Amino acid sequence: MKAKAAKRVLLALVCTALTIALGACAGDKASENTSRITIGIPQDIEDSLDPHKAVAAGTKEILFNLFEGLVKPDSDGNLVDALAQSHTMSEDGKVYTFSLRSGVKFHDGSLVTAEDVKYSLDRCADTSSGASLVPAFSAVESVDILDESTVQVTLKEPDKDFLAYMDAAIIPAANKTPETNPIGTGPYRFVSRSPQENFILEKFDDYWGTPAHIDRVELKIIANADSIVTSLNGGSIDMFARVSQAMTEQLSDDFEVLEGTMNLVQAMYLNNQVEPFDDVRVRQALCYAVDPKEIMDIISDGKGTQLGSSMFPAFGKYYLEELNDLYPTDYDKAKELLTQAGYPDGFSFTLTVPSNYQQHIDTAQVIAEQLKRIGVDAKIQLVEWESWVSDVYAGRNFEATVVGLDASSLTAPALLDRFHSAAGKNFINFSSEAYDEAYANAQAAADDAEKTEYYKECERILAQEAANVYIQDLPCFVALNKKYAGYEFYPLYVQDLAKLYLVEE
Amino acid sequence: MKYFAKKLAGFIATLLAVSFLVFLAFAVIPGDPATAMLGTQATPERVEALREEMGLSDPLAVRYVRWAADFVRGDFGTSYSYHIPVTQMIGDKLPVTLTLTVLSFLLIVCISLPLGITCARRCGGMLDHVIVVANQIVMAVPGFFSGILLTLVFGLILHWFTPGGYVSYRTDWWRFLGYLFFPSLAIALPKIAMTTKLLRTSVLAETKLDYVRTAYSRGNGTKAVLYRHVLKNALIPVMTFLGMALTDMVAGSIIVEQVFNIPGLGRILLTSISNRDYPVVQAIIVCIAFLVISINFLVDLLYKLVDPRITIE
Amino acid sequence: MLDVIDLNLEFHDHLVPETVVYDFDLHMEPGEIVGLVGESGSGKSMTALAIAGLLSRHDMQKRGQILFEGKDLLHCRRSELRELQGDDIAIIFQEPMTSLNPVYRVGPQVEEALRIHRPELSAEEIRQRAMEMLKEVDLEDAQRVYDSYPHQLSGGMRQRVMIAAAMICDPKLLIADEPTTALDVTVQAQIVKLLRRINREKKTAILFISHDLSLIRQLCKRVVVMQGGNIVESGTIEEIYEHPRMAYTKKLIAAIPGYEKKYDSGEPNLRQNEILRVEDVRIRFALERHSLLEKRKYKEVLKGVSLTVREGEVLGLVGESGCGKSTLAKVILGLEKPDEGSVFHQSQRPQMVFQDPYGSLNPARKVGWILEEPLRIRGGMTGQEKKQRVRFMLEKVGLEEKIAERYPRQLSGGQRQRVCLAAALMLGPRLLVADEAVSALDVTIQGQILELLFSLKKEMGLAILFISHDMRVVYQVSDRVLVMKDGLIVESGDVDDVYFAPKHPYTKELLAAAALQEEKGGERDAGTVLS
Amino acid sequence: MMGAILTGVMLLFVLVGFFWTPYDPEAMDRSVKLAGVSLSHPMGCDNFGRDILSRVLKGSGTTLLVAVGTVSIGTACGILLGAFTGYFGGLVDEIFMRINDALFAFPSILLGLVFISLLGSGKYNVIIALGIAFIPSFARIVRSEFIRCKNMDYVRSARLAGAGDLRIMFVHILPNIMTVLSSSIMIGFNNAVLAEAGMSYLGIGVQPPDASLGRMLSEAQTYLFSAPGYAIFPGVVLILMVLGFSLLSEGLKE
Repeated sequence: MKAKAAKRVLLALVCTALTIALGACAGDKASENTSRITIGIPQDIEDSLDPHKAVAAGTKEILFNLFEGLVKPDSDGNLVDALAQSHTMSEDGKVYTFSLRSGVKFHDGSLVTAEDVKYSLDRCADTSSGASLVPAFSAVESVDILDESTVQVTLKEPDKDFLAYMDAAIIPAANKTPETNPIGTGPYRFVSRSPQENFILEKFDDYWGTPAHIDRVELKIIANADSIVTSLNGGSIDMFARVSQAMTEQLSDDFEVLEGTMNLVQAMYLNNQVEPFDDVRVRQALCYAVDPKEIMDIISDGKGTQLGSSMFPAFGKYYLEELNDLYPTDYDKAKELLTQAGYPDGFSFTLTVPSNYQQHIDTAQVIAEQLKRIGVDAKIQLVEWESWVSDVYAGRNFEATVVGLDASSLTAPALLDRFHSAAGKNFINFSSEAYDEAYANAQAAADDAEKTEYYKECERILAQEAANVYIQDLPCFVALNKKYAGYEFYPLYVQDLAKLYLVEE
Repeated sequence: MKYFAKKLAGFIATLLAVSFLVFLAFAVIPGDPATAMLGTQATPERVEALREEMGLSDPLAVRYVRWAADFVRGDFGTSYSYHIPVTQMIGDKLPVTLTLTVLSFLLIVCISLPLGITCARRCGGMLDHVIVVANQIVMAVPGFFSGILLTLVFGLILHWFTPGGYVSYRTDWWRFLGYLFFPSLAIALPKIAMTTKLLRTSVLAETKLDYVRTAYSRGNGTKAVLYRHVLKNALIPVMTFLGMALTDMVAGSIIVEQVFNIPGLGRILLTSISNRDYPVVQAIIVCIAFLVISINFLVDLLYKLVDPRITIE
Repeated sequence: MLDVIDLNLEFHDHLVPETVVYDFDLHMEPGEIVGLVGESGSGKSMTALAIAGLLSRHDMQKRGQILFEGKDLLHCRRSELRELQGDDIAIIFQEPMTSLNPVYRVGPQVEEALRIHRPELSAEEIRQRAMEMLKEVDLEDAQRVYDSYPHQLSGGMRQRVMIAAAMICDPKLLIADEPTTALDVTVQAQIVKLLRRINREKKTAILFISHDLSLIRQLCKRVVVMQGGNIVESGTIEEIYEHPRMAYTKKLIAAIPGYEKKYDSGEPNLRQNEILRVEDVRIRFALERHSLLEKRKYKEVLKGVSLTVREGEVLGLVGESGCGKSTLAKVILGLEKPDEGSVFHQSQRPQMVFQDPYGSLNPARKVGWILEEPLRIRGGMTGQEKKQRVRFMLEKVGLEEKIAERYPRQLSGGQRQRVCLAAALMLGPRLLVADEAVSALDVTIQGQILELLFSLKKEMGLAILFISHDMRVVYQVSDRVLVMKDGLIVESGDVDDVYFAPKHPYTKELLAAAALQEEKGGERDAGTVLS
Repeated sequence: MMGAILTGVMLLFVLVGFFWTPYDPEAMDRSVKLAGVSLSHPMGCDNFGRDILSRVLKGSGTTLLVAVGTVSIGTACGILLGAFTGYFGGLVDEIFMRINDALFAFPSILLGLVFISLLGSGKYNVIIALGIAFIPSFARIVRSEFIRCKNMDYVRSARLAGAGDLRIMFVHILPNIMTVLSSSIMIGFNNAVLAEAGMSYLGIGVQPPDASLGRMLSEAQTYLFSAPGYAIFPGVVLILMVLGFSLLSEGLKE
């Protein structure tokens, strides 16, 4: 009798397990009238949601849809008026005046006032926690409200490019918890988020500009790169930005693959203070040995744009195509340079790579292969992102690393300022008077053409000095379900969700 | 009562040991929350300012005591990266990992018990050989590999479930359980094989003992002897194994969560480790340790219930 | 009632089929008690299991017929056999410890046969019958026994439970396979008395299987003697006992330890100086607690024991299991620290021989290595000398040299005990403690080992502390004897004084139980002692 | 028996891997990127155009090395810890058991990460990390065996013959627990192989470009559709290796 009961219990348990499994196959999402899209993102927004404090590119990319500054970049990279109706810059580039657009609302319904604008800009310049919250704002002298709808910003020294920084987010002074409850003026409103799971946005109906098309956007975190393809094909996500070339080959045909550039300068950054990379001939030898074309063929079937210096094509006027051919692949020359530098039979060094970027790991492996041909042994060492940031980037104790650096704003300094010998972020310890001088001239130059020329001069020096082994601006593939369209690439690390729309069959 | 007191003391000692180990671990791992939060904007002064603000620059011992004091009061602190109280985060994610573990435990019990017994009953028969060989193979399959295979076969070919289509339990309970079915199967598979093998050998061992002969002498049929007399004895060694398997599964689910893209405690643990989000990691590990130890304690108690010969030492 | 005709049992599990029982015939009338005697390995248990229908193993070939009330049990369908099992035919086994299911309470196990064969009875009636049965087998506190678990009962009580479980359906035939071998002498006597009462009151026929002829004599009318699977001789108990015809039967009878001193222990005058002195030793152990709430209780195992052993003397220590004699042995040898009292050794390195020879030899090591171990520890001998000493010792205990290469599990019980002896005597100790050294062996082998022990004793001038629960063996062996009960020595003195003029009532009870079949009082039994 | 053959084949497979591989496991050849099974590449090629067969040969070597290293550390320390706590008991036992529980409850992933970041990544540090994570389970098994054996009669007769505690522990008791230990070593072996694969899967185990079966499996998941072979072959080799050892441990037990 007891045995019979035990068997019955077991059977019951098995049935429940089966019904659960069948439950799983129940139909797809209930289709109400609201249009919705699920977008996969590789990392959760582990940064603070406060636009002024957000640091990670992944966060800023999304916050672009929630917040707007006085001006705003468009898909071609020029600055367009946003909260400001119009703006004027003083002759010497020291004073910027903005006249505010009227009737613009925050997500909580309150109207945007001059006080909010002043509060936001002062907040960026606030130096209470060491340096200014947004580094560029350290140049701000004062922010004054001229009248109800005009605000004036005065700089310490003239800087014609300062307008680029005016895309800093304007937030309501009343919002006491910007960290967890983001309120801005963007086309989408923040709804909710659950750590490591999703981040939900909703269309902001009284948006001042052209409203967004899709009502509800769910950003689903796919932490494991390997399950991106399975999730796309499985139908649990409709879009994923920056898929690798290999993944694009495996997508089912109800996906369209859009191609753009990642807007990153991927290079093998060399620590110019560490032996043997302190010798320019060794660095040049490496440039001769590394063949960016072969890297692009193996990793992304030839896609991607080759770079010769720290600039990518999206910054049109500054980009120098000819620097790409400065170091044609030539193993004998490379060996000759090495022997001159005192390394006849090559040397070995550690190539540190952050473990969460598969493209950089793949590139490093190809580079290691290529360097073997000139007797140089590159030992790859994967480190966790945090260790990379604190050891390599902040601590500067590394020999070489493969990583991609993006531009935080649409200005040339965003990519070149770092190599200035006194720059705080000069983690490769590059120092050349010629470069410092050219950079200073560029900063001081009044008219634009002269400024561009000096910046180009900087790029040439970087290339000749072989500060780093420049490789490519990685191709950026976006997988988008054919039900949707309207994705636009930006020169900045930005995802403009407002432009997406449902293709009505 | 002394027994309980001793067990409790042991309990707390282990928890403290574990939490201190975590603190030690973080003191050793390079990189700290301040640089993590500042990312590429980290300039030395800003890092210093932030460290000061978060109280990270005080010595390890002070930080540990402060943490322990808060912990006892139930305040696990706020997460550095999410800025939401850790208790809420864990509260939100714990049910996911718990359901995953319980579901796989259920799978193990439902599948391996009947399998083990039929295997032992038809010992030496065709079915027995097939199951034994299958067991050996399944035991050798690593959790994540079976995960990949299950996703491939059931997800993409048979479309029994949408891979990556995790549905939170708040939105739809059934679909949540439905989705977790295959990941728990991936976790449970090697354990099912192990349990079946263990049960089969222990049932065979028990049938050789004298009390089984006495049971037959009283007129019991084979089925009655097997289920009424032998099963309870044979379950004892299986229970210790299940206890160990359960603790193993709690840790094992971390990998499967990765394969099936499930936002459970494992995923939060991994990302928080790489973000150097001390309070979250601290709380999760102590939580897992608590879970593991209480499971062991439960298995001990259950052990005493089933086998009266065990005395309370 | 029962007719076994030409029963042949053959084993088929290893290559060559091995016949275990040859042409076994037996006839039993209802209510009759028949004894089946033989040494271990004579096939008596196999026959019993065959009759009880428990030899269902597929590797056993059964020929012949077992007719029970006309029905042939060997060739009937399993369901028919199952109806009889537990109802008309019942069986009890030798090891009460393992014959009960350890994880269930005693009550339900006693009721089980009733639940199977009397479905019409209600649970309450079944419980009632079980309680009555437990009282009938002289278990006073039936309720407590009903609710307790098997491991909480003593050996004797467990065997009574087995009998109750067997008798619950009032069977016509009860097979008792060595029911008393594992029990103490006094308990053995009570079980035999119980079986006789059951036969008388319930007219149950009993097939009593044992290797102890003296026990068979107390209970059975007819007896069948078996050796190596065949019946050597059968007849009424008087015929077999008074004038046995076959040599093997004679040998069995002679092996019953009677009251004649078999082993003289050398010159008495040598024994002046003391070799061991034990003064007022007390020790207590923490009792296991069964429920969480019980306060921890302690059990006094030794309550102030003093004794002395003189050189070359054989001191007997007799007492039932649980009286603390093994603990005393461990205390004497320093393996347990007494709470109070002290132990003084004049000789160094006293040695001990244990009861279970298999446990006392390291299973993972060869015999040669085990014997060399004491020499290796003492050191000062080359490899060759050690080998030589081992060969010498093996030969002294009557084993060939090649035994050194074997593992303990490859030796018989007798051989293993000889190796233990050799190991103990390696370092030439002056004192040897033998704790139940021979009780696990067959009667005939017991004789050989004792023979060997005493020849070595004389040769090496050993003093022996001989511990056993078997009164007769102690009598044959010791010069002086101590009787122990519940941690106290109740009587001591010269062996003849204690055995034939016992003062303490407990000694009398022990003697009475051991010498059940003797005539009045304790005078020497003249019994036919041959050779 | 089957186990012995299978393990033999696997060991041969690994040994070959140490010395000779059809291609240089790290040599990249664009032309055969993600090529399917072919005569020249019996197991096809991976996304870098590297021959999978040679990488599997090398990889199984690394995985085996890591597993053997881990198990030997785990067993050695496990025996020492288990022997002393089991044999002596008392306060020492209590403390060690507490530490043991703590280590047991500690997710091995974090332990791995601590050591990896402490000593840097690479095969040898993974061995140390996993080795330490395996000590508690071995210690627990050895301890229970020692408790079982310490009050057997042969231990008493050894003590009577004058053997000291250490001699009794390691000369008398240890050989007796070898059978139980050997089967748990085999099981430990399987778990070590699986744990290494798990660690590499999470990216904190063996570093590229050298291959371990776990790392290959994790990289292969992205190419599941276009080159399923890339995931299946290492997986099958992994399973065969683990299967061989578990069958071997079965055989040993009899």
